[in-house]
Amino acid sequence: MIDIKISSEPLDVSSCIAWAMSPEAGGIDVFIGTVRNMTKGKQVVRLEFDAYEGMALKEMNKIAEDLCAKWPVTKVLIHHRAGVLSVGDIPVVIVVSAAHRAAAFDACRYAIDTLKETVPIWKKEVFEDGEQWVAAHP
Amino acid sequence: MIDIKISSEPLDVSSCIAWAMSPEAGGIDVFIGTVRNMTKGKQVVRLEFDAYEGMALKEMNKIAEDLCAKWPVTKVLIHHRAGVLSVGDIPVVIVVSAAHRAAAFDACRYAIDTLKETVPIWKKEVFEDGEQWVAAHP
Amino acid sequence: MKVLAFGIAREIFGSATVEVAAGSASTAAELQDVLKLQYPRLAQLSSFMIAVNGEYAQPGTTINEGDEVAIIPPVSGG
Amino acid sequence: MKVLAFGIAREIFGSATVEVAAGSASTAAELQDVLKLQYPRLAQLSSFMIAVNGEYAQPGTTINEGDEVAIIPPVSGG
Repeated sequence: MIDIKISSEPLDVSSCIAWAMSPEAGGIDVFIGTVRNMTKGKQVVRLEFDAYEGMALKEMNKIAEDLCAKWPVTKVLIHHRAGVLSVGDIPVVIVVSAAHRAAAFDACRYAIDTLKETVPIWKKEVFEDGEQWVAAHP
Repeated sequence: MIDIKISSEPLDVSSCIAWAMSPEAGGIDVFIGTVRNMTKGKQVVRLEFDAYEGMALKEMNKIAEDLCAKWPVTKVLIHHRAGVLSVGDIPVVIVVSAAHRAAAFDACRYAIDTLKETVPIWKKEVFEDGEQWVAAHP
Repeated sequence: MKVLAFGIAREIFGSATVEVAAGSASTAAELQDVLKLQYPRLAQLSSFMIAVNGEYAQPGTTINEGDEVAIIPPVSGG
Repeated sequence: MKVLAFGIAREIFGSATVEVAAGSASTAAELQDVLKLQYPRLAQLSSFMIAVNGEYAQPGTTINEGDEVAIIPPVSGG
């Protein structure tokens, strides 16, 4: 089972985990991204996320399906925020449950690594004295 | 920062995660063990956990300290249940926050792998028609 | 042809969409070239991709009338 | 000497502690041998360790009066 979402509301980690619990699962791995206060020594004021929502949902779904083909997992959830986030807020939650923990760990890590490479979502870091779109320039 | 606990009460995943959140952390990896309904094709009625509590806490603390020496992590939490658990209950929660996700994933996985090898806690699986201490016999 | 823009591309265009003359680009690679000529700041990006109907395009992917076309600067979600 | 027992060892002993004659075992390895003689079912386990004062003992670890001694069957937490 797969649950994919892009949300302009705060992500609720507890309900994400509750969704992924299952009597067939022996282990759940959860990755929670959080907004850090510093980037390369500069204080972060806020992050702004832009998403090409239709395509991003498709790509997130591809990740979940690929992962179900690669590992014996029970449930996969990938939720991502859009909009403006502050330090400590949660841009992304990934939850993978599986009968055995190795699959849950491997699949969860694959999901966040691939999401950062393929899903059309963009993050602008806003500092006291400027801003930048992450990864835009060499 | 390290938080280690053996509890006879249900583990509260949300408060475990809340404790590990930090403005310096960019990623949190959470491992949640859950009681599966089946072991080798047999229906599980319940699990009973026995712990050598003083030594188990020492060993859990060693894991957390080793992990802080090996990886640049921000906070580490390892909570384990004692007592009788039913299908779907949570025997163990491990939470690791770190500036970068690779450290959080590696350290969290190290923690559960090592816990299963070294921490003096024992699990008896109770079935409809019998019971066994896991791993006791070859 | 209307091209959707996100992230830094939207700032470079100054708009969420940009109009490219119909017939000036029939493949993704041609569209990249046309856009780089019109908006030299795009050439300074680490890279950028074209998506057609919500899928990453190959350089030779053809663009047909009515396709949803978007410019995808380096992604940075998560 | 009083030896604490957990998990399957407690079931084998039928009790949470077992008494071993003082002086019959001065190292962890000797204690393992004495226990295996007294309780043959211990020899059927995958393995078992001795802990002294809450730390895993090496075979040559000496056991002194007043030490907290425990038998550790194969662990299965998590």
